[in-house]
Amino acid sequence: MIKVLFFAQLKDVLGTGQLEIDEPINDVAALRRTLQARGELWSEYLSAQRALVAVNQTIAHEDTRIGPNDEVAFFPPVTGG
Amino acid sequence: MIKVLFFAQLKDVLGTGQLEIDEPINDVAALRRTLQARGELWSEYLSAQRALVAVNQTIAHEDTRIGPNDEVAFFPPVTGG
Amino acid sequence: MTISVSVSTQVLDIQQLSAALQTASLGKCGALVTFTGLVRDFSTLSNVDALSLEHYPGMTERAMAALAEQAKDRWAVEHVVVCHRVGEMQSGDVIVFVGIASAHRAAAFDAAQFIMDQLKTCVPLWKKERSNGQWHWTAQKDSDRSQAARWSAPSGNGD
Amino acid sequence: MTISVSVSTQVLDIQQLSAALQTASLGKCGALVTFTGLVRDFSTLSNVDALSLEHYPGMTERAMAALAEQAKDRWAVEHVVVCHRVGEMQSGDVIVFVGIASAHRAAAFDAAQFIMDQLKTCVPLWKKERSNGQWHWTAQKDSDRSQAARWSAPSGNGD
Repeated sequence: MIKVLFFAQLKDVLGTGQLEIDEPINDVAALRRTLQARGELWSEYLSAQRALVAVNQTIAHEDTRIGPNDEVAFFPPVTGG
Repeated sequence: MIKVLFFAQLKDVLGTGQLEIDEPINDVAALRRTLQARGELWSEYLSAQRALVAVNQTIAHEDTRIGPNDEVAFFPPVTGG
Repeated sequence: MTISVSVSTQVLDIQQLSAALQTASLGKCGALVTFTGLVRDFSTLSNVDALSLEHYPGMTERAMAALAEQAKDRWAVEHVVVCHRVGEMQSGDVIVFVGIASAHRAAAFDAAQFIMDQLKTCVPLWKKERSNGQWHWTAQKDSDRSQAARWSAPSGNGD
Repeated sequence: MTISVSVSTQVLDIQQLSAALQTASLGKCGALVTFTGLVRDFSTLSNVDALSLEHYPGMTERAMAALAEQAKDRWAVEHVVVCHRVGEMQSGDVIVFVGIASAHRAAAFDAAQFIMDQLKTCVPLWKKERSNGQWHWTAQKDSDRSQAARWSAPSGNGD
């Protein structure tokens, strides 16, 4: 089971801040495709151009491996400071 | 009458922090020569290589004009901060 | 050598933060550099009447600590403090405080600028503003991206 | 827009100085940068047991004010504070404080570095250290001359 988190605009647009994925997923690219298949907003807002991704609280890339019990977060470009 | 000030190492070496010059002096270069004529230490420590000069509390150069009642200061490179 | 990072929903007191840095530095460090980011007056922006910051609890602290570690690897700095405010804020409130203590000033200035520039592109914090009763997420600025990018140049210093 | 410069024989309280800067900045300024120079522990130097700073009363303040004015002409800064300690000092004492408030952080960082770099070569202050009962005047460092010189390059910024 992979824990998936959404922050900021993504959370607002997708209407959820957290969900769980039970399917076997190998890497960030596969998780992104699985989530984008959920609908038009998901497809648009979770594109690699718009959504950054972190695996276990570290910035990740499309080929970063994902295993069971990992925490994966999607979020827009950051605007702190 | 020109008021001449010495600071830091110059004051220690020359043994005075202030003196007055009554002779007519036109510029920094002339004042420097007049003071350097006072002796070996004066000649050495007031050379243009070793002593900076300020006229009326603003950094000056060899050709800066000096008039009566001006305040001229000689001092080593600064080391504050 | 110490690193201190924190995220707070409470008002940040920069006098207290800088006093702690000064106390930690006594004797060893000749230079303290601090950066404080403040909420500007909303009235200068069109209709904005509130500001709020969301963050990713856990990752925010990890990302700030990673930047502090990078700064310590890159420059000869002794103490690094990074505090970020989250939640709703008022005009004049401190958003972020970065404090660096080092033997010499160039390292402290470079490290403080590096951390601020990187924080703007690498730490999971998101700003939103309310105007006319609606919250709007702030977009990342091009200038923030370019200021962060300059640190990846090979020479790496701020000169 | 304000400029405040001072020379003091008394202990400088950087919490009070930075609080005043923060209060002056409220609303208009998004960025505060401070630099504090501290006396390092004498025991790390060979036999040094006292430090003292001589200055040129009047010209010191004028020269610091001139640097603050140059910084305000060169960068978009709102408030500039420069305070320098003179006389005999203890380990841990503040020698110099520079505080800058501005709308954006790059201007505040550049102005603070500019003022410190120039202060080291343009403001009439002289440091001496006592070891084995003898006072020795400190020599100006080559690194201070080169750091000051970088600001006269045509581009003029610190990047």
